[in-house]
Amino acid sequence: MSQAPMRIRRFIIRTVLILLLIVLGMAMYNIGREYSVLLDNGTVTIDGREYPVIAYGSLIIDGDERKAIDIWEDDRLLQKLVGTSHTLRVLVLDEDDDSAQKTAERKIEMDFDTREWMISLAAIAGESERILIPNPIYIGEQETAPLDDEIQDDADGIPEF
Amino acid sequence: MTLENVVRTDSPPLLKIDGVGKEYFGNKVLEEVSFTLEAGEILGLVGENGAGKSTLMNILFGMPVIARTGGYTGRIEINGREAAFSSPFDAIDAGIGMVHQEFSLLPGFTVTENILLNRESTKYNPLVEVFGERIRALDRADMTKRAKSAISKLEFHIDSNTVAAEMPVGHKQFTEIAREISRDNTKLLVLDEPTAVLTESEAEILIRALRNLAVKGIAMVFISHRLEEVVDLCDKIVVLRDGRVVREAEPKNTDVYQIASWMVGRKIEGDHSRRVDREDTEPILEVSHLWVDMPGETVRDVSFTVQRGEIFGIGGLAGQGKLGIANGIMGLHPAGGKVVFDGKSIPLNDPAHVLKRDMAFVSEDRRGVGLLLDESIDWNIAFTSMQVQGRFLKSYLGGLIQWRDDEAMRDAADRYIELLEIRCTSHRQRAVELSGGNQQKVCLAKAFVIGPKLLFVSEPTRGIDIGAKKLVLDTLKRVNEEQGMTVVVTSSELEELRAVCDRITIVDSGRVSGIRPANCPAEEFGLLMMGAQDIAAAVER
Amino acid sequence: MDRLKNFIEDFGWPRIIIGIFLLCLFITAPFVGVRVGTSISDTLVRVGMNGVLVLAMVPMVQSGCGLNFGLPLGIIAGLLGATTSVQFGMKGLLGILFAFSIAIPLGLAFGFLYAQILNRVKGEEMMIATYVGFSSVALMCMAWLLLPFSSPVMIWGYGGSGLRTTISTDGFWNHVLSDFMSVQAGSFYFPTGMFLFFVLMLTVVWAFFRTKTGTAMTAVGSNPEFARASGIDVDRMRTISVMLSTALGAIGIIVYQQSFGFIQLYMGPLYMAFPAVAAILLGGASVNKASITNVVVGTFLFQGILTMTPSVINNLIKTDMSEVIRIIVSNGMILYALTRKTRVKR
Amino acid sequence: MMNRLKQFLISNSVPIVFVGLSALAIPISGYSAGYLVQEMITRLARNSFLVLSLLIPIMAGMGLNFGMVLGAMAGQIGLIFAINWSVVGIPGLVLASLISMPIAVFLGFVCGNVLNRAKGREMVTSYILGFFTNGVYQFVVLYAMGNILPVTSPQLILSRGYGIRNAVTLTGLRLALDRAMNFQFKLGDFTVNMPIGTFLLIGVFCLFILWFRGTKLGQDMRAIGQDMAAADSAGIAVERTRVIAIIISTVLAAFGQVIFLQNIGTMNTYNSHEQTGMFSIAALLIGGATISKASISNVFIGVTLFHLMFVVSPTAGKELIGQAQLGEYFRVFVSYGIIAAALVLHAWKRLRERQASRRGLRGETQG
Repeated sequence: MSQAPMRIRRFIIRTVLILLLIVLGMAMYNIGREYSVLLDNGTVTIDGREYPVIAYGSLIIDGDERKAIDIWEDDRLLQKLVGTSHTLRVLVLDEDDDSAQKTAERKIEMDFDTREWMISLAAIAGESERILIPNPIYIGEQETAPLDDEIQDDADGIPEF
Repeated sequence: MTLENVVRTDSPPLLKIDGVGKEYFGNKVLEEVSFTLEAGEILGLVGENGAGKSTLMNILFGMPVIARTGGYTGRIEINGREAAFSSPFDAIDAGIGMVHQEFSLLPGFTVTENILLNRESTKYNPLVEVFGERIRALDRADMTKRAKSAISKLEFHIDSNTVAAEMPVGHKQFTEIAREISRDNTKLLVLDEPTAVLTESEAEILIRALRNLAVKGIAMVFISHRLEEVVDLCDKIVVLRDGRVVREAEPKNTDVYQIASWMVGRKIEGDHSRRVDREDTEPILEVSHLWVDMPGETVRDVSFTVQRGEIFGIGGLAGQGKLGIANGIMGLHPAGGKVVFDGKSIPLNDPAHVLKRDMAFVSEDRRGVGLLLDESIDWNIAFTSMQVQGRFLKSYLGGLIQWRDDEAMRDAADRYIELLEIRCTSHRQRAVELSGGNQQKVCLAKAFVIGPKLLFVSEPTRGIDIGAKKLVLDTLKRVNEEQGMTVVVTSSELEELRAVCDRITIVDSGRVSGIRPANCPAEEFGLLMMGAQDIAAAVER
Repeated sequence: MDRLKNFIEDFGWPRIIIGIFLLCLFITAPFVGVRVGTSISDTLVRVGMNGVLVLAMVPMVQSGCGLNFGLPLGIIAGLLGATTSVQFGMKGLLGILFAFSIAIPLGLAFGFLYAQILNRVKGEEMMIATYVGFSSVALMCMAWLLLPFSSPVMIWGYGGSGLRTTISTDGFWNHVLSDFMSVQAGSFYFPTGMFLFFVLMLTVVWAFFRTKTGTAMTAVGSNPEFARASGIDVDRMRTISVMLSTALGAIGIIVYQQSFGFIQLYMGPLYMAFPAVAAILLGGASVNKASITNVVVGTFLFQGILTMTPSVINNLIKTDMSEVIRIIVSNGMILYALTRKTRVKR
Repeated sequence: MMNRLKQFLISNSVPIVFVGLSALAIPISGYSAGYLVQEMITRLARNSFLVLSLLIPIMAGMGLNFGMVLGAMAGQIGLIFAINWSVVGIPGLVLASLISMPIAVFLGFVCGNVLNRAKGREMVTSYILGFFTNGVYQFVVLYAMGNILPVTSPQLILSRGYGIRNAVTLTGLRLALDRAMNFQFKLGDFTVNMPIGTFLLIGVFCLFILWFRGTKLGQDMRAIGQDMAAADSAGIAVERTRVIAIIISTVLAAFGQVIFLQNIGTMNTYNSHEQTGMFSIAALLIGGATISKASISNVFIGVTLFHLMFVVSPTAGKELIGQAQLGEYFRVFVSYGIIAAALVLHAWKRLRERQASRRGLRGETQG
């Protein structure tokens, strides 16, 4: 009965492989997922404490100095972040000589619904424990106006390839 | 050909056929067939067409057609154990190889690939665990080695990586045999007319190779019409006639003529003596140097003349070209040569012209050529004469529109249904629903409707019941006597020809091997069939 | 019970399923606020429009050339006839007769050339017919640009040469057949003229198949070897059948346009063969046998579905599923026919 | 030597005609060498995978697999889900391919079994099956997605709340594979981008085909392609092997479609899969392949020549007759025409082969 063990062995190998594929799929999902996050710079009060707006500063995402973003008063930046964990470093700069008066860094996990919450830069600068504040507008809808083109009848269109 | 027969009485014979019988729809095809075969022994199996040779081999090889038509009686033993194969693969596993007449080689594959088809040697690779056995890589080196060893068994050199399509016919035959014996457990090889398509020299080489195989212990059943080869090669010969073993003999104490007589010699029933001699009437059909390219029935060089009002028979074994003659003259297959009918010569390859000259043809391939299976009986009967002679049509506007006259077609159909006793529900019944015998009667009616001066009839009684056979033959005789219609009957049933015809010509390998009056002894016809022209010629008047 | 079984057997499952489906549509129509009167007359109009195109399938199927996926070739002949008649500004009945008089000879000529190809490729006609049809449509697209048409109605405004994609037959021979003796009763409109023409064409084809050549052609389709043995020139019969099919296609498209109101050029006819093939198969035809009743039954069933599904289903589930249903039903039918076990004669 | 040359000319007559055609059209069209090279490289990267997926069914004797459209649909469904979850870059492509795999296997299984029921008419049946499945695909994508199937991304869904839009921009996925390993070189004043990543993948696929031909399964397929009856009598599981051939081809067509769409950047949900089938087959035939024999070189030659003609003919048409539209119709005509011609030549050659093989048995005396 040499057949049985070989068939069982092969069955196990196949199920393991299929599971591997599923895991790979989930991994791809996590690594490749892109979030559109709103970053707000305005005076905000969280848990009773008020955090002043950053008059002038700079935001570095995931330590990439070259792509630092300037922050002005009452800015609201829309950033596309790929992957689940990121580090945001906020620098409050002196308007005249660009020297960094204050720097604050915060590791964030994209485990919140980016359409309900947005990140407050002021809170990060003020080392607040919670940095998420309710997102007044739903980002998704406005981003691209839905264009309603009906199905193009393939008979008369010149096939483009 | 002396092989000292080491008769090992103690161990059971390699193959033992014991009382095997087979029935197809009521008529007995095999009855009480028994013989034994030792390892390394070659058995020659001979017999006329329809004697049951191929049915016996189908039984041995476990072909599904046997089980489908009710199985077989009797026992077959391999090395003493009963062997009932439900499929060819069981037979192959039991060590039986089969080489057919038409090759089943893959044209684009090399000799090695053909020999080891579906038994290629392969190497393991990890993907096998995932995708199963067939993902194993081919081990070309080992395959070539195995193929070479199989070919060497035949002691015949074939380059093992030439592509099958580019090989001469002889080499193809060898490749097929090599494929069968390359299975290491092959003990018994069945060869069905292996030399039929080979030239003399190729046949010689093949026989020498087969003899080598026998010496190496492989038993063989050698089926052939070429009696000299059978006598030359085989250790013992079994003669089959009408499904029964009539004689089993050693080649040492017999000869070609004796075998021929055993194959053919039996009493002829029915009024054998055809009366008046036709010499005085003038010829109606003269055929000279006719060749016809019909697959499986090639006619190479045939000449004969048919007298007016005669029933002229054409006999011969299957595949020797007798059926090609009628098909060639009627223009159904590419043909060449001179054919003169009623004094005027006929262009070949032009069916319409031949039909217009009042020649009709009842084809041997009833379902393929003879009938419109999905149309009704009246259509089938009236169609040819409508198209050729314009009958059964009402023409309007001075012939511009020719309208099908259904009433006339119905009357003609009813007349022949009654005349030929065609059993059917009505003239509207579709031909496919009729029995074999009734279908043949419809084909005859189709020909008679034309009112031909000369009627070709091929295999009139093949696959029809006894009652219909008698009626068909009697009709042919009656039509010949009453209307003086000349009939040319082509048939592989020698008995039937001798009962119906005045003269019979025998065709062997595409040529006429002799013309004899019907009342000539059967053995002589047997000889002509076997291609032993020289002796028969000497006897000719 | 077995009487029912063999009724189903010979009528065939697909026709019964689709027949019941159509019946349900007609029954649910009033409940969903669809006026039955208009939908029936819609169906009838469409049957009249497409009938001749479906009839064009019969000769080639009967002669064993298989389903005529090369129908666009006939349609092109029809388009040429239509555009020339509009070019010469022929009006009314004279206009459509003029269109026929050009379309039919062209159809026969195209059919003859098309047959030479088909006779050389016995056994694989259908795929080759499809692509011969497609390439001839594409070739015509180039011709529409280059042919010297000058009537203002047809050419592009600015370019001056090359035809518009769709040309209106309004003012020329629009509805000339349909309105002939047409009956208008409230919401019910019956295009008697078009139906008379359709019945006329049906009788012509029916009569042809009762003549000597017609009988020979049926025999060629049923068993070419038998036909050859009876002295019939198989290739000549196939050629006649292809010419007849192509000519019928030419006539059919003109009938279609006079009711539709527009002549569709360029890529218009590309996929026009498939609905006709699906309709005749729906009517019970097989790949090598088709009768006049198959044409009538098939066209009614097929066009019935096409007209009923948009109105009834859309109101029922508020979505326009008709396009999807059309694709699934018509191609499902062809697939069903292709996978039947027919005797492969060649 | 002469007849070997004649043999070479006959068997490659089609590519030679197209080389001549393009040689004529290029000067007229006035495109710069750099531009043409860039176009050819992009289009080679875009189409080779798809055209390669046609090789295996040809090897198994099933002719041109017009049913590859099914694979293209599976690929598109995979992309829809990837876009819906806004997974971008290479991970997005891999996820799309993974999702499309089970769908393609199922569709390939269905297609294989349908083709087994229509032996001898495989091509027209797979063609019609492509249309039929397109109907089912439209039902799923236009009606089921959004309400039944969990697709919510506003970028995909029509304003009515369900059903996918026809034109979808593959933001985030566009050129993800091509730009992964991009090599730039200058040709004249034109910088040419060479997507190494894609060509590596195509190279792997070619190796797979060469390796697959050497496996037992590959040998079985070749045997079935030669003579189904002989293969069956040798004990090869004919029906099962043909289904496997179709499944492999459909899955690879799905991957091919993913590569194709990431290169183009936008997906016409309801059209691009139909054109893929037809243009890939036209390209393969232009490369000199026939319905019973096709090799990897046919693929690359075919894609290059086909697209050379595709790029050049509209402008050549405009120069010649002042009608760009003419050139566009010309290339559609050439695509359809080449398939029609190949089908006719194949059938005609087979008919003549059958007659020629019988002529060998002809009687000696030519009376």
